[in-house]
Amino acid sequence: MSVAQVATIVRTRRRSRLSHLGVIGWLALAVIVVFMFVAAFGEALAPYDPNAIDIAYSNVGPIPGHPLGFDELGRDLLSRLLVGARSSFVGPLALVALSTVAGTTLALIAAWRRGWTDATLSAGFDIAFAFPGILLAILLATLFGAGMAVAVIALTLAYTPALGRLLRATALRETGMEYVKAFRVMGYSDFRIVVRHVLPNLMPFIIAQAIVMFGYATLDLGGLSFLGLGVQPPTADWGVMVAAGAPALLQGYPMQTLAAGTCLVLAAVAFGVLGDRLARMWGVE
Amino acid sequence: MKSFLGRRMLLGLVTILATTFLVHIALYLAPGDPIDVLTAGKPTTPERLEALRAQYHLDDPFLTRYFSWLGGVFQGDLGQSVAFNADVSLLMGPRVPTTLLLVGSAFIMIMVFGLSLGIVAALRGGVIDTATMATATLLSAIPAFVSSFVLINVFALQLGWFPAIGIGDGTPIDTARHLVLPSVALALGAGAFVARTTRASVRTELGRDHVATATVRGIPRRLVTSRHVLRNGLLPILSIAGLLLAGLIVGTAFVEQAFAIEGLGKLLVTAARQQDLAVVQAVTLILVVAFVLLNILVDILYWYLDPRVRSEEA
Amino acid sequence: MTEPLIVARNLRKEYDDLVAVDDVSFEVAPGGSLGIVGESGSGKTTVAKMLVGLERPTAGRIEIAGTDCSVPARGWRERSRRARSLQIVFQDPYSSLDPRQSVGDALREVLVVAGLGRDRTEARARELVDLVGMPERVLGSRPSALSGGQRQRVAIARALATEPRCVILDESVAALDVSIQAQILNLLADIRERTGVAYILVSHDLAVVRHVTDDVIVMRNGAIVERGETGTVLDDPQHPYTQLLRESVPRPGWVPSAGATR
Amino acid sequence: MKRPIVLATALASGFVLAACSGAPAPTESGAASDPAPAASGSSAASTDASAGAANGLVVSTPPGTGPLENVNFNLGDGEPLSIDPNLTWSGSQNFVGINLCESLLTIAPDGTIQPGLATEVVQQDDTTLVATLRSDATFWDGTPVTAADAAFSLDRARTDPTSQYAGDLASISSVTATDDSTLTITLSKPDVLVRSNLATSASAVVSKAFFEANTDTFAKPGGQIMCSGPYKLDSWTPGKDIVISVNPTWWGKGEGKQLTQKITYTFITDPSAAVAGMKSGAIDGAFMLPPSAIPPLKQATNGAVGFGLGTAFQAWVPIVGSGGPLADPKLREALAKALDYPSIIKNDTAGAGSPAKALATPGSWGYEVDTYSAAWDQLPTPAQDLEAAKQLVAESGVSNPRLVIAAFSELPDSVNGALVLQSAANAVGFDASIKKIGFDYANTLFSGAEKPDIDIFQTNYLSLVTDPLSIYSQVGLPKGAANWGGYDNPQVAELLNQALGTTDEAERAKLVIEAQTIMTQDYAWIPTTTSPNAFFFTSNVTGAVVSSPAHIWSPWANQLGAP
Amino acid sequence: MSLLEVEGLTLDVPVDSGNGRILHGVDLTVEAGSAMGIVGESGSGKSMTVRTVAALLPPGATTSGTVSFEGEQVTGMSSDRLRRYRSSQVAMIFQDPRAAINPVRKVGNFLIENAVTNLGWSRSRAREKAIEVLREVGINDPERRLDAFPSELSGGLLQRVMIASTLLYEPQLLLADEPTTALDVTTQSAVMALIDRLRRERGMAMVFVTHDLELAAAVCDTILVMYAGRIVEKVPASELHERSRHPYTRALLDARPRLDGRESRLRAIPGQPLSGLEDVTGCAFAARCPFALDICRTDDPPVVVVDDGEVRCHRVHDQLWEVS
Repeated sequence: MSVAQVATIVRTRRRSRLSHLGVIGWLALAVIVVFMFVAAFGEALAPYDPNAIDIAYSNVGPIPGHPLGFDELGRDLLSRLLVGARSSFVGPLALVALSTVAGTTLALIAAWRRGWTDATLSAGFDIAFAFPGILLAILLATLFGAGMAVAVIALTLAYTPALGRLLRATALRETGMEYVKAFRVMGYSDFRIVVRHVLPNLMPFIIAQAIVMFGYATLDLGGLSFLGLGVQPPTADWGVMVAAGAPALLQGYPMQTLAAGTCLVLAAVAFGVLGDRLARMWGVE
Repeated sequence: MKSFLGRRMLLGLVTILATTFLVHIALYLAPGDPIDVLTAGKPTTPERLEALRAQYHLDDPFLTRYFSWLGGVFQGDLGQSVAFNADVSLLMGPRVPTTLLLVGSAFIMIMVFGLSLGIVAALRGGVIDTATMATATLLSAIPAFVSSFVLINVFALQLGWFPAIGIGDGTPIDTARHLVLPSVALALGAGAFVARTTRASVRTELGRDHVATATVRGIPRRLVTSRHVLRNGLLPILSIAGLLLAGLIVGTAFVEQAFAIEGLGKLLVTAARQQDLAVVQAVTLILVVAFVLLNILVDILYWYLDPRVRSEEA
Repeated sequence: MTEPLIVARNLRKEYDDLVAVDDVSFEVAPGGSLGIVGESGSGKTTVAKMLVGLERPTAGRIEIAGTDCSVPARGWRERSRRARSLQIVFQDPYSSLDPRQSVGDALREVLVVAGLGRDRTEARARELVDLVGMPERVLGSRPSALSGGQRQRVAIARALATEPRCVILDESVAALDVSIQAQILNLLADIRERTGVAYILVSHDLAVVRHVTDDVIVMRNGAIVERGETGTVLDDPQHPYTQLLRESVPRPGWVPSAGATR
Repeated sequence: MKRPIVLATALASGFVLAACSGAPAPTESGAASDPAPAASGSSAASTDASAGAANGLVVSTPPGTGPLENVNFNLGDGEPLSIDPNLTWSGSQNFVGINLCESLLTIAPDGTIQPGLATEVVQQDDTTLVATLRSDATFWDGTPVTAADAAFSLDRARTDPTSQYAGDLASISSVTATDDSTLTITLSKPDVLVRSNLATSASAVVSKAFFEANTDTFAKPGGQIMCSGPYKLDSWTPGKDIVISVNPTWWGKGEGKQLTQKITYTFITDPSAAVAGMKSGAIDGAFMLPPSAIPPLKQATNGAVGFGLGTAFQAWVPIVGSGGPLADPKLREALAKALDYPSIIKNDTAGAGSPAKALATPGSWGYEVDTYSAAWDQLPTPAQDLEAAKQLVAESGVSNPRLVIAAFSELPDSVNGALVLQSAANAVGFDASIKKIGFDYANTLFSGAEKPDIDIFQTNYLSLVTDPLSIYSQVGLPKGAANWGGYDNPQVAELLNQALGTTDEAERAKLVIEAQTIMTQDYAWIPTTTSPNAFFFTSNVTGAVVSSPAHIWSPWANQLGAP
Repeated sequence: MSLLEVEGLTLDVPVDSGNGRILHGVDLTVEAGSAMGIVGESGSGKSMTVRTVAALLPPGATTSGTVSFEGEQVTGMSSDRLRRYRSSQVAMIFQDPRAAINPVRKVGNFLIENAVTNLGWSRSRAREKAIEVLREVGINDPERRLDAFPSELSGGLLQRVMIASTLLYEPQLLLADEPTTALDVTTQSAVMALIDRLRRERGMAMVFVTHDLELAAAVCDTILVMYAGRIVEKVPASELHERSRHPYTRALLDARPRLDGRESRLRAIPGQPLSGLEDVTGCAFAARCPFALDICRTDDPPVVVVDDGEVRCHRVHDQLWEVS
């Protein structure tokens, strides 16, 4: 029994219980839950109308009643941050969901049929990788008009090959397992084997990757909004606020950029940490 | 080796053609007319519009425009830029070396810091491991456009250690000084990703049996680490180099904008916004060719370094 | 002589430049027990895979319970029909069961796919678990909670669920400890006795082959070098390779010999 | 040990919140408390350049004394498409070409028209102008500047389909070089503006021989040009910079002129990058600073921000001719009364602007300054009066009238401006919405075309020449070059056409003022603020002409040098 | 003083609920030139015992008791002394040669690395010696093999390369952890013959770990049978079949199917092999032992010396089965 085998026996005992997220893991989960709550009830929580303009209060700092002060059009920053959470979450959520579903399907097809299907799909992944994602976002924006939906679709086309390539390797290993051969001999249909058996076994890996991807999605969508291709003013969105706050930052009033920037960073960190912990917990490297 | 290289080259060529064709379709479908950019802001007469459309052959049918563009590429003529009213090759001239320098220095920074952080975290473990990984996660979470602001304002304006914008007057030292901050901004995200992947890969290698046998054969720890653990552990990092480059190219758009560097990323964004087909095609062509070449290089290196690949291929 | 259950005629399998199986023919009578002995690279597993349709023979005929199975089944309906005549139990207990599925669900699923009405699957599942000598509470547990031996018992129960006429045991006990191996061998003997199922045991372990099988074929580099009643072949091997095989098995008073190096 | 990451994030956010200051809250009276010039309407804006000085506006920075090796000058709205005088029209494109090519006449910093390559341009009669050229002017390659070159250039400017000035020179019927140094221009109908237009790049003289020899690369990026100005073109590296250097054989060289050996133009469009460049000294100077760049540059220690007197202004253009709601002048007035002018001045011009009572702002009074100044004083200063605005909307008979505001989706300032108008309009009873448009819509917007789907859009425009008649004829006349809203008032058209034909300045001023009064009451356009040319120069560079339109029609860098 | 003495060796490994004990007081002595076989099923701790002798412990493991080589405490050795111990006095071969040899470097590197780094040989001398030992372990065309990669060689050949690497520097003790389990029976026989010959020619002591009792008996002088982290019987190889006393050893011998005859049913041992991690009172085998009495389930059985073996069973002297 080699050292490695002892280690696996020891580790398998430790794997299952959720309590093994660790303090950091729980903290990350807490941050995510708070953000989700704000994303869901942003409007209700916001003390003022996030779009009410009063340019007399342009870039005014925190005053009683307005803990975070105002943005360049005199709109209450705290309300915009709260309402902005939604688009800063719905976007990445849709992006991760779409690209995970597409990536998983392609990976499973490639892993199941192997042979030339696998080769063409992999070549397809290469081509999609070579295509600069940002160019796609801009072209789609000019095609259908900039907006969150267009940005999400553009990034989905960029994220799917990344996830597809990642999942393909794991899917190949799973479809090679002997229980798949046994099921074929038992007369199960390809669909049943892949959907009812191979996919559930891939779920821990898929979920862990999706969560890590969520962090990157928040940043990339924020980036596109920064370039004016994602969420369109006047809707509140953290990526847009970081961009909109830049002029004020130059004038020495960094509140909007840094507040929205901190939220973006906090969300990305929380998802990154949770993704790592779950992956480690499920013994996925 | 020949057939392996041949296959990779063929795939590379297909990738280049497919990508440029996709760009062509996308731009062709985009509504609006590049001509508006030329005449922006000043009332124009119909004749003037006509003359301009002819000059930039905006009325040729779809396929002929693609193949004439492709034909041109082979003779070094990348066509006319509508937005800049100049030869595209003239526009690309100064920008290609700038972006290559920027992406190159960022790539080196990513590899140097990413790898060393990852290795130290994997070998040391414990506090250092958690600390490095925590900072890596934090750094990778900061978007390029935010880190650019912070770097300029702190290191260039307040501390004055580095120049704030541009790439200097071309002399090596001056260019280097100018490239430090933008490279750091570009390298942050990817560097953290490399650190995390290196750590995972080196740790799995540490657990392998052949490391135990090397120890039991009395090979000193230092040599076991360098010859067996690191050499095998760092191979997979090579394979994600392709992925990294794609990410860097996107990143340059933000960094070049923030540091006022005239590079391909910035040019791509402005050109795409103004539907300046010739420029978008040219930039995409260069990016895709660079991407394909790097992938082939990585495959050759992998072939050379990892015999297992060789036996599978044969 | 009754109609043979399984007939293999001049089976051949080529991979680009390697001939894995070269002109292999044999028969298995209903309720019979055939051993296929050979070392790694002898082609014994490839033969087994061709019988259950996991590999496509380059040439040759396969007949199972009267139907021609020379070519792997097209759709899953055809595969499901063949499942009622031939099943297989693999070697590695850790990878032959779906880790996320409980023992009960695994058995119930096979029964449903095999066409059993939903109402009778529960009872049949309990019968199967009992048949392989395990307590009913194991129906609720997942493979990760079971030992190697218990998992092989589940694999056998699953194979029997379709009430096959013959089960291929592809090195099914090779990965088990000695004491567990003995329990499974006894279990297999009981099952054969009670259900009259035929066995094809693919193994490199001569002692296990001697214990389980009536007849045996010895394979080397894809071809059959010797065949016959297991006892006679092992007591008085004619072919030098079989002799070498027999001679290499450690037993009281045995001394390792250099023999042919490979 | 397990919590380094939490610590780092907490630290970061803590620092963020602590360091956050904001602009001081506005005092209850709503007056901008920033050091904006006291913009109360009553103070009489005195007539001459010093008027500008009263509220911090200058015409030029103190003239340079010492020589300078090189000045880095940034073009805020990016690399010019060309430096061909015919193609350069607005903004930064001119700041390059104007130092290279000279026109027949030129505009002095104080806005008056002075001789250029032509010693004099005489209005012989209503339809003929005669220009006598200097004899000592030569092109950079040493060849003499002849009337033939001038005629060729003027003809090219008015006939070439891609030329921007075809419209302005439309009333010229023929140009002939009677001899080497005299040029006769005959007009198809009397048009006093033609003479002032000769002071713009419309009459820039290029070498005929050189043009014919290099037609396809002429003035293109990477190409060359042949003019006679104080500076010549050294190099143009597309996407990097344009370098011009002193023309040693310039006819006008002399003491205190051409002190800067070389000027390098860079094209940094990102405001924060430009600010960083200026603060770090990588950029020595820039014109037309975006509003957001002004406050940080005010804190710069290595240079100073200033504001140039000028004719530029910001205004809302109502669409009156397409049957939309704003055809009713009452609704246009209601909109004008809904706007919070002091805040607009504070935010859009960083406090340097002043209320624009009419389109022809003080900077555009090139003649009869007293008459125009007196008329300016009679005009009411635009101010917010929400009650009156609501009353006007009620009287219009339409309950919450539609108001579609067009804004360029690519330009954040354009969208913000629309948002401000939307909130003001809704407050007084309009049903205001924003329609985002791309650059492709620009052509229809800035043309006389019908625009049924939108009601109003914002523009930054200026009088091209220091003659109020110019802006009013462009906006007031049905076929006017800037009549984008379809404004049509026969009485105004009659007055303007008559003014175009009157050479006597006093008489013309009277007619123009009459037209100005009607157009202002009509709210043909709704001006919001003057937008002076905000500029920045580091402390080691001075002597630039900053007043508009002089800084786009005269070699502004001629006296650039060390202080 | 014998070559290798292990006394009261215990080994604890971190488990989620604190520490689990894998070895519960193992004692063994190996004389120079003699061969000790350690036999047992999964979880018996046989492999951990031999690894502890080579000081190759799993991460976070703690040991007590002594392991001494020629009288010197191995567990206390400094890293330099440990390196000399491993590179010149003790050699170890493993079950899966393909995993034990670095797949990315040439076979040549694997062979000469130790000699060049630790023994200070020049590369050319080490290469010559490598070719010599490859030939000695029966590998033809050794020059070509040196430049080959592990992925190009079969399992049997790789195991021979492993053995060759131990012969380069004449160790006094060879530790073999199930070296032939992954091999075919014919290759196993050849490899075991090779090990046996080389060991005797060089007077090398050996500790041979396997799950195959017959194989151990064929190549070792004495046999140790382990169960649940404890040694339950020590018996001379020659007397294994006739005179082994412990019920577990007996049961293991009977559980294997015979090669020269066919019984209808095997005498299988009920239940599953216990691992050291499960804490148990009294005799660990009691739950599965057909002869177990109450005392077996409560008291730890003493070590009883009998003939020239040792048995750890309460009923050693009862006549449990007729002994020929």
